[in-house]
Amino acid sequence: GASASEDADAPVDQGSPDKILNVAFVGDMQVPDPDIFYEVEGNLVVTSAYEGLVRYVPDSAEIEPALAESWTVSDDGLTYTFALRPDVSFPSGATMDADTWITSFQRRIDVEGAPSYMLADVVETAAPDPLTFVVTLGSPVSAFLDYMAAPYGPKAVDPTVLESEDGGDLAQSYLASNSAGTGPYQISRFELGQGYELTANPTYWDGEPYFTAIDISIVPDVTTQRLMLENGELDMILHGLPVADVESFRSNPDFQVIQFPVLLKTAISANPNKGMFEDPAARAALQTVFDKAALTEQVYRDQASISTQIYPAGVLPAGLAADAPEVDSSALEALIAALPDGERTIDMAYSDDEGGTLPRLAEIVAAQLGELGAEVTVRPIPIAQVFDLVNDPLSGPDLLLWTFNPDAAEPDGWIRIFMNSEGPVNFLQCSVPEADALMDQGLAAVDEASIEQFYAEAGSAIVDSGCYVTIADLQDVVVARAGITGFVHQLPTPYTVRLKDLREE
Amino acid sequence: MVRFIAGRLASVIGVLLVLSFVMLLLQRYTPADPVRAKLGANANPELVAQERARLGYDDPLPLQYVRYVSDLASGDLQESLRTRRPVAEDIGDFLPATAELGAVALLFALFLGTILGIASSARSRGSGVLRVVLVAGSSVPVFLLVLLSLLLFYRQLGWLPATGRTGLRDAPDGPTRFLLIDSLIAGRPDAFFDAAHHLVLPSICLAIGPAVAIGRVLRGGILDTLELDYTRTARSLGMSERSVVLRHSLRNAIGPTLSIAGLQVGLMFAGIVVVESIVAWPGIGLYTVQSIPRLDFPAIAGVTLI
Amino acid sequence: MLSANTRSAARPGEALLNRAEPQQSVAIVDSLEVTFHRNRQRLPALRGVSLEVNAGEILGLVGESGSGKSVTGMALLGLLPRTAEVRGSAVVQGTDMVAATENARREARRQHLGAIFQDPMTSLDPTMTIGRQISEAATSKDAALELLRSVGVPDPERRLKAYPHQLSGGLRQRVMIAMAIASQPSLIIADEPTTALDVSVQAQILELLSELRTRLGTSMIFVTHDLAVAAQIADRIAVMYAGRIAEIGTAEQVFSEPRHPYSQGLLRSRVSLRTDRERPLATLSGEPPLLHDLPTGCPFAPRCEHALQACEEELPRLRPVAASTTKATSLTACIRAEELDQIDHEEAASWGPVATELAGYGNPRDLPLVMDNVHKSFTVEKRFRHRRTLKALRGVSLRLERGESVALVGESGSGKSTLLRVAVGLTHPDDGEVRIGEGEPPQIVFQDAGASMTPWLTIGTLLEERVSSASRADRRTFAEQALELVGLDVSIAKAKPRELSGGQRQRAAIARAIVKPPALLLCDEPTSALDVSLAANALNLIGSLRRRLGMSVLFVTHDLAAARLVGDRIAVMYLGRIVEIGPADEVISDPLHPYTKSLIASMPGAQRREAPTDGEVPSAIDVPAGCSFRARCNRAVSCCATDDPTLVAVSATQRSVACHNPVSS
Amino acid sequence: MSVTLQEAATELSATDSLRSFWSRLERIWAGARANVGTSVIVIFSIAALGAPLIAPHPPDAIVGEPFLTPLSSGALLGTDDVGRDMLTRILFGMQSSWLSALVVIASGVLVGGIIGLIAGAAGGLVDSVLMRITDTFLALPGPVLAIAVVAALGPSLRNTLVAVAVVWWPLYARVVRAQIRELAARPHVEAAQLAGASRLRILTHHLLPGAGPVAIVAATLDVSALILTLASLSFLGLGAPAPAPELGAMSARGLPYLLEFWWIPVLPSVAIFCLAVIANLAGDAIRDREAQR
Ligand SMILES: Nc1ncnc2c1ncn2[C@@H]1O[C@H](COP(=O)(O)OP(=O)(O)OP(=O)(O)O)[C@@H](O)[C@H]1O
Ligand SMILES: Nc1ncnc2c1ncn2[C@@H]1O[C@H](COP(=O)(O)OP(=O)(O)OP(=O)(O)O)[C@@H](O)[C@H]1O
Ligand SMILES: [Mg+2]
Ligand SMILES: [Mg+2]
Repeated sequence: GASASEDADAPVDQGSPDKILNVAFVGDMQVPDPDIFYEVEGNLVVTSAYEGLVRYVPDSAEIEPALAESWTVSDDGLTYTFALRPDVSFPSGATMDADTWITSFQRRIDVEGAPSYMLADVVETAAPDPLTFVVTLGSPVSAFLDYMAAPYGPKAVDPTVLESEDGGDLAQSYLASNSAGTGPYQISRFELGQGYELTANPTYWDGEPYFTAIDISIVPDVTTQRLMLENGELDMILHGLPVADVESFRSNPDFQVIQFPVLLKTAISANPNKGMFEDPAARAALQTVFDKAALTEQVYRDQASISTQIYPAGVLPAGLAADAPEVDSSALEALIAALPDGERTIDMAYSDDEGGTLPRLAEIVAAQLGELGAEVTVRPIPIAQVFDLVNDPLSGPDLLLWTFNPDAAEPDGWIRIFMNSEGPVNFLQCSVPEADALMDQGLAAVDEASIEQFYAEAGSAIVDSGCYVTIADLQDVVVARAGITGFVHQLPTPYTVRLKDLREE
Repeated sequence: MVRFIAGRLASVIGVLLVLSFVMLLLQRYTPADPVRAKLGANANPELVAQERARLGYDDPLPLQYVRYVSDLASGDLQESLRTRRPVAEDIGDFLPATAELGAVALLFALFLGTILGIASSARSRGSGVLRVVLVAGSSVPVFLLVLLSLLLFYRQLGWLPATGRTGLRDAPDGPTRFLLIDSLIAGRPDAFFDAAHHLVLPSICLAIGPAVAIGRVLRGGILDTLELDYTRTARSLGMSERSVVLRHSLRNAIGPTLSIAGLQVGLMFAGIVVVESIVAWPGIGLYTVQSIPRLDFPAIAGVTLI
Repeated sequence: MLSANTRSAARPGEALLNRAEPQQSVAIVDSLEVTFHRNRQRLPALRGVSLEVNAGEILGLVGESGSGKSVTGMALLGLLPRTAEVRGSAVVQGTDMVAATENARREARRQHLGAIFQDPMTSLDPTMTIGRQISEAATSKDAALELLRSVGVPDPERRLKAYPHQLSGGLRQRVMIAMAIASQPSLIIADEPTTALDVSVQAQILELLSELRTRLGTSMIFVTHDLAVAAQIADRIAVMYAGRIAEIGTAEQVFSEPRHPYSQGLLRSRVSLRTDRERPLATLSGEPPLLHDLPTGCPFAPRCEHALQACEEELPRLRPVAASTTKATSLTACIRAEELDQIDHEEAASWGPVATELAGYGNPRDLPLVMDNVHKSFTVEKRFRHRRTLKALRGVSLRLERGESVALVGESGSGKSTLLRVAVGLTHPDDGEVRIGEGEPPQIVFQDAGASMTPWLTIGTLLEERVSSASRADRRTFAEQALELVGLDVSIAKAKPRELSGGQRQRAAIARAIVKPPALLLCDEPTSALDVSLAANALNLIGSLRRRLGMSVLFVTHDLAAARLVGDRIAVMYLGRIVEIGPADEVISDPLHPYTKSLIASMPGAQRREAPTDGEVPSAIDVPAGCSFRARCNRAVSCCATDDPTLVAVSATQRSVACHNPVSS
Repeated sequence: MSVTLQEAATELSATDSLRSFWSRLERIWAGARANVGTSVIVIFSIAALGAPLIAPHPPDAIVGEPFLTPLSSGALLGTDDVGRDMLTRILFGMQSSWLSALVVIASGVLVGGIIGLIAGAAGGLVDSVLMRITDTFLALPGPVLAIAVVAALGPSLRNTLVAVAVVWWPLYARVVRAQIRELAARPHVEAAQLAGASRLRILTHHLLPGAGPVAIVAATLDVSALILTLASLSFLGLGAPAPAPELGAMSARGLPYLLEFWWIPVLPSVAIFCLAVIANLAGDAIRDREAQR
C-alpha cells in the first residue's frame, strides 16, 4: 500500500494491490454535487469524479479536449458544436452521449445552484446525433468555452442515476454524498466531518489511475497535518502550510515541494466612498506606496510572484492591463501630513478566510502606512460579512485586503464580478463606467484579438481609478512525500492536482 | 415527581424560546449576507433574492420567529447553509462523537479529580507531584496542550494516534454510534481498543482542567467532612484513616463535587471545540468551528439549542 | 442535701474511691499534657491530668466549656489531631494511646474502646443506612439486630434499613450506643451523650447506660457539664478546670460536699427545683481563663473569693482532703480546702419589686401580649409524595399581665419558638388572634447569642440600629447605657461578636434588646447554650432587668428548674398545645397534667418516685386523634382516645389543665 | 498668646490626622499582606496597568527582522512574524488578558451578586423565577453562546468579553444566593428585623457582606479559567483580532509557527500559564484563609 501509516492498530493489508493516497482537507467541502459545488476546498473531489466537455492545458489558459474530442464555434459566436468522445461510459454502464449533455445542462439550469450563471445565456441544446452536442446562445459570450473548461463548469452527469435517484429534487440528495460522473474516481464514502474516500473508476476511458483509492480526512489544524505528513499518515498537503514550514520541507530529502501557478490574487481595495481614499489623488498615491517585491518576499517568500497586472497572471498576456507602478511613498506621506488631525485614520480590514497569510500581510501593510503618519487599525471581517459589504460601502472599511480566485482562466469572470459597477462582489463599490462598457464589449466580442483588447482597456481603466492595489499572484504549493510523481495542475483550480496522473516510484 | 418534571420541562421550553429568539435577532442584525456566502460570489442577484425568499429571510421578524419555533417544535432545526442538510440530521451525525469524547473526558476528569482530591486531602505521598502536574496542565491553553502532547506522544514516542476516532476502515457503525459501545456490541475487541487508543489523548487533555476543579472541590469537601462528627465516630470504631476517607468522607463530599462536575461540562465545550479541531475529531465542535466563518446560523443556533 | 444515689442498680463496690487497685484499672492517664497551636499561640488544653478508670466503673468528668473534658476523652481514644502536642500517657488495656503507633491505637479502639458523642444526628453518617453503619462495628447482621435489641430499639429489622434522619433523637443515640458496645469494649468514652436530648429521653438514655454497665461490666468515662447528671450515673466524679483536675472523689461526696471552691461554686449556681426564687442565684463571678493567657498560680484564683496570695503564685497539687459529713476522702487541688467549711456564704439580697413605671408602653392599660386560639402549620415537602402539614401550634391561648413573667416549658419540637415568633410577628398565624401592646415592639433574646448577631458588624452598630431614628450622638448614648445596664464595658461597642466570650455575647444580645426597653421581652432558651455559671449570671441579669425596667417576660426553656426560677407562672407545652399553666411553685410541687409530672420526674437528680415516661414526643406531622399525650400516658382513660382535651381552668385556682384525668394531689 | 495656642492646636490636629493617616495606611498594608491572594492580584493588576511603562517598545511597532530568536540583541524574547518585540507584546498581552478577566469577573460578580442577593433574600416566587433565569443562563453552553454572539457581531475582544460575561454571572448568582439563603436562615437576620432595621438595611448590612468572601473566592478561582477560556476562543478566531496584543490570540495565531519558530506561540502561553497559576494560587490562598475563619 502507498499508505505508510505507522498506526499499529490500523491493519494495513500488505498483500493487497491497494494503493491508497492519503490527503487532508482543512474542513468539510460543500456538497460534491457538480451543479451546486462552488468553493475551493473540494475541487479535488469534484474534478476527479466529473469531467466537462473541455479542460485547460496544464498550467495554461489554453483549452484542450476532454469529453469532447473537438469543437467548433459559429462565426456569430452563438452556436457551439461539440464532437463527443465515443468510448466514454459511466460506472453504471451507461454511455456518455449528446443526450447526457442535454440532461446535464438542463439539470444545472434547474438546480439553480451558484454555477448555473454559466448557462444563463443558453437558449437551446440539441443532439443531432449521439456524438454531437450543439449549444445555442442568445447572445455571444466570449468566455463560454472557458466556462466549459472551468472547474465549476458543466459536467457530464449520469442520466440513469439522475432518473433512478431523482427523489423529487433532481437527485440532489443522492449527489450530496455520491458521484455520477465519468471521472477517474468515484466517491465511495462521504462522511461529513470524518472524511471522504474516492475509489478508482475501473472503466475510465483514459486508462486506469495508478492509485486505487484516495483517502481524504478532515484535519482543520495545519500543524496536525504537518505532523501526520511527517509520520507518513498523509502523503501530501495541498495547502495551508505556513510559508516557513514549506521552506523547512524543501530542505528535507524525504519530502518534495512542488509549486504551480494558479489564479489566486491578493489585492487591496480602497474605499472611494468615504474616508481618506475618497480623494482620487490619495488612491493614486496609495498605488505607489508599496514595494510589492519586498512585501511578497516577506510574506510569501518564493511561493508567490509579484503582481504586475490587474488580472490574475496568466489570464491575459503579460504587459496588458498593467499594474506595476514605481515605488514612491512620499506622495501619500505628504497627503497624510496635509490632513487635519483626526482624519488620518485608516480602517483596514481583511477577509478572514484563509487564516494564514492575510493577517500577517495586513499587519505589515498597516505598519508601513503607520510609518507614513496614518493611524491604522486592522480588523478581520468574516467571509460572510465581506459579501455583505456591497450593500453598504459607507459602513465598510477604508481599505480591504483580500485574496480571491476567478472561476475560469478568462478575464471576464474576474473583472465583471469584482470590478463592474454592478459586480456582486465589488466590495467597496468602486464604480468605473468606462470599464463597465469595455467589459460588456469584450464579452460580446467574437474574435480573440478584440476580446483581449477590450479587457486590457477595461483593466487599465480600473487601474486608473486607483481603487485597487494588487500585491501578489499566489502559487499553489504542494508538499508531498518524496517518491510521488506525476503532478499535473490547472490554472483555475487551487489546492488541486490531477489525481489520475499521480504515481509512485 | 410529575410536578418536578413538568416544572423542569416548562423551564427548558422557556429557555429554548428565549434562546431561539436571541439567535434570530443575532442572525437578523448581523451585518452579513449568509445567502450570498452560501451561493458564492458569482451568483446572480435574482438567484440570491430567490434564495432569500425561499429561506424566509425577508419575512417580518415575528413571522420568522413563529416559523422557527414551530419548526423547532416538530424537531426541525432548519437546513444548514453549509452542508445543505437538515441541521438536526447533521447534529445527529456529529453529536455521538462529541458525546463519547465528552463522556470519556468527564470520566477521566472525575477519576483524576477524585484521586487528586483524595490524595491531597489525605496528604499521601506523591500527591504534591500529582497536584503540580495537574495544576500546571490545567494552566496551559488547551490548544497548546494538545499540540505539545501530539508532539510528544505522536511524533516523538509514537505511542498514540494523532487524529480521528478510529484507524479502522471497517469500524462498526452500530446502534449507539458510540464507537466503544458499538464495537463491544459487535464483538470487536480490536475496534474497541483502537477507539480507546484514539480517545486517550484528546480526552485527557480535555479532562485536566475539570479534574483540577473537581479535585479542589472534593478536597474541600473531604477536609470538611473529616472534621465532622460521623467521621470521628468511624475512627472511634477503629477504622483506618483511609477507609474513613473512602467510606464516609468521599460519599458525602461527592454530592457537591458532582454538581461542580456538571458545571464543568458546560465549560468544557470551548475545550471540546478546540481539541476536536486539532485532532480532527468528527464531532459537534468541528461542526461548529466550520460553521462560524460561514455564519451558518441555522447550524450555530441548532448547536446552541442542543 | 440531695442524695445522688437513688439508682436501683447496685454499685460495684462502695469502697471504690479515687484510687483503684492497679490490676482492676482499665485505663490509666498519667500526667497528660495536650497543647494546641492556633495563630502562633500555645493553647495548653490539658496540663497534667492523671486519673484511673477501674473495671466496671463509671467516671464522671465534669467542668465548664473548654475545661478539657473532650480533649481527655479524645486522648484516651487516641484521636487527638496530629497537630496537637501531647506529653504523658493514656494507657488503655495496655496500649498507650499517646505513644503507640497509629495501627496499635486503631486496634485498641477496635477492641477495647467505644465512643458515644453528643449529637447523635451528626455522629451518624447521613448517607448510610443504620444497618451499614452498624455493620462497620458488628460482625454480622444477626449481631447487629441483637445489638439494636439490646439497646432497646423497637422493631430493629425495619430500623436497619432506615437512614439516620428517619429516626428520632433518642433512637439515634441508642444506635450510637449499640455501635459503641458492639465490640464489647472495656471502656466507653461517652462525651456528653445526653446534652442534646430532651429531659425525658435523657433520663431514658442514662437508665440504659447504667443498665448496660451492670450487664456488660464495661467501664465508662462519662463527660458532662451537668453535675447532677454526673452524680446520677457516675461512681466517681472528676471536676475539671482549665485543663486540670480540680477535684476527684466519689459521686456522692463531690455532689453533696465538694471540697474545691470551684466545685462548690458549680453546685451553688446550679438551678434546681429547690432553688430560692426570691433572690438572685449565687454565682461564680467571672469566666474561665483563656488558655493562651493562663495565670501562673491556681487557674481558679482570679474568680475565687477565698484566694490568697499563695494561690496566685503556685499551681496547687491534687491532695487528699477528707470531707466532714460523708467521711469520704477526695483529691482536691486547693490549698485551703479544709478551711472552706468555716467560711459562711452571704445570701444575696432578695429581688426588689417589679418597677411600676412600666417600660415601653403606649397605653398603660394595654396587656403586653394576648394570644387567642393561635394555630400555625407548616407544609413540609416530602419528596415524591404529597405535601404534609406539620402542626406547630394547635390552638394556643395565652395572656401576659403587665410586668409578669411567664415561663414556657416543653420538649423539643413542642412549638415554643414558633409561639414566640408568632407573638412578635416574625411568623403569621394561620388562625387565631395575636395582640401586642402599643409602643416599643417586643424584642427577642435568642438561644444562640452569637448567631443572633451579625458577625461582621460591631456590637455598637448592632445596638445603635435599634434607635436608628435618633441622632448620632444620642444613638451612642443609648448604646452605652444599654451596655452599662447589662454590666459590660463600654469599649465592647467596638468589638465584633466573635471577639467576645460566650457570656459577654449573651449580655450584648440582652443589651441589644433593651437599648429601648420593650414592654415585652421574649427569651428563647437564652441560657441553654451557656455554662452553668454563665447561665446563672444570665438568669440573674434577666431577672433584675425585668424588674428594674418593668418588662413583661415570656421565657422559653426546656428546663423546668429554670422555668420555676424565672416564671411567675409556668406554661407547659406539648405538641403545639399548652397542656398546663399555673403559678410556678404550684405547677412544680403539684403537677396536674401527667406530662408535667413525668417531666419533673425526668429531671436529673430528682427524687424519682416513678420511672420516667416511655417513648418520645411523636411527630407533629401525624398528631394522633384524641389526646396527643395518650400514647405515653399511664393515666389514659377511654375518652382520651377520642376526645381532644382542651385547656380548662381548675376551679378556685389560677391554674388550667388540658387533661381528662388530671393527677390529683 | 491665644493665637499661638490656636496654632498649636491646629498643628496638633494636623500631626494627629497625619498620624492617623499613617496608621490607617499601615493597617491597610498589614491587611493586604495578610491577604496574600488579594495582594497578589492587586500587584498583578498594577503591573498589568503599568505595561506601557515597563515595555521597551510600543506594542505594534516593528522593531526588527521577523522571527528573531529569543535572546537576540534588541529583542530579549525575540520577534514575532511581523518583527514586533515579543517581550513588549507579552507585557501588553498580560495587561489585556488580565484586565479582560477582571472586567468579566467583576461584571459577573456584580450582576450575579445582585441577582443572587435579591433571590436569596426575597425567597419564594422571586427566588424561583430568578433562579430559573439563572439556570437558563447556566444551561447555556457559554462558549457556544460566545461563538454565536461573536459570529453575529464580528470578532473583537469587546464582543467576546460581552458574550462571555453574559454566561459568566450565573455561577456567582448561584454562589451568592446559596450563601444568602444560608445567612437569611440565621437568627441574626430576624434579630435585625426585630431591631427595626429596614429591608434595605438588612439586605445591605446584614446579608450582603456575608456573601462577599465566597464570591471573592469563587471569583479568584475563576480568573484562570476565564483567561484560558478567552485563549480558547481566540484559537477559534473569536478573540481579539489581529494586531491586538492579547495573550490567547497571540498564542493561537502563532500556533502554525509552533514547529519552526516555537517562541511565537509558546511564550504567550507561558505568560498565560503564569497568570493562571498565580490566579489559582491566589484563589487557593484566599479560600484557605476564609476556611480558617
Ligand atoms: N483541635 C483543636 N485545636 C485547637 N484547640 C483545640 C482543639 N480541640 C480543643 N481545643 C481547645 O482545647 C480546649 C479544651 O477543649 P475541650 O473540647 O476539651 O473542652 P470541653 O471541656 O469538652 O468543653 P465543651 O463543654 O465545650 O465541650 C478548648 O479551649 C478548645 O478550644
Ligand atoms: N419554618 C418552618 N418550617 C417547617 N417546620 C417548622 C418551621 N419552624 C418550625 N417548624 C417545626 O415546628 C415544630 C415546632 O418547632 P419549634 O421550633 O417551635 O419547637 P421548639 O419547641 O422551639 O423546639 P426546640 O426546643 O427544639 O427549640 C417543629 O417540629 C419544627 O420542626
Ligand atoms: Mg466537649
Ligand atoms: Mg426552639
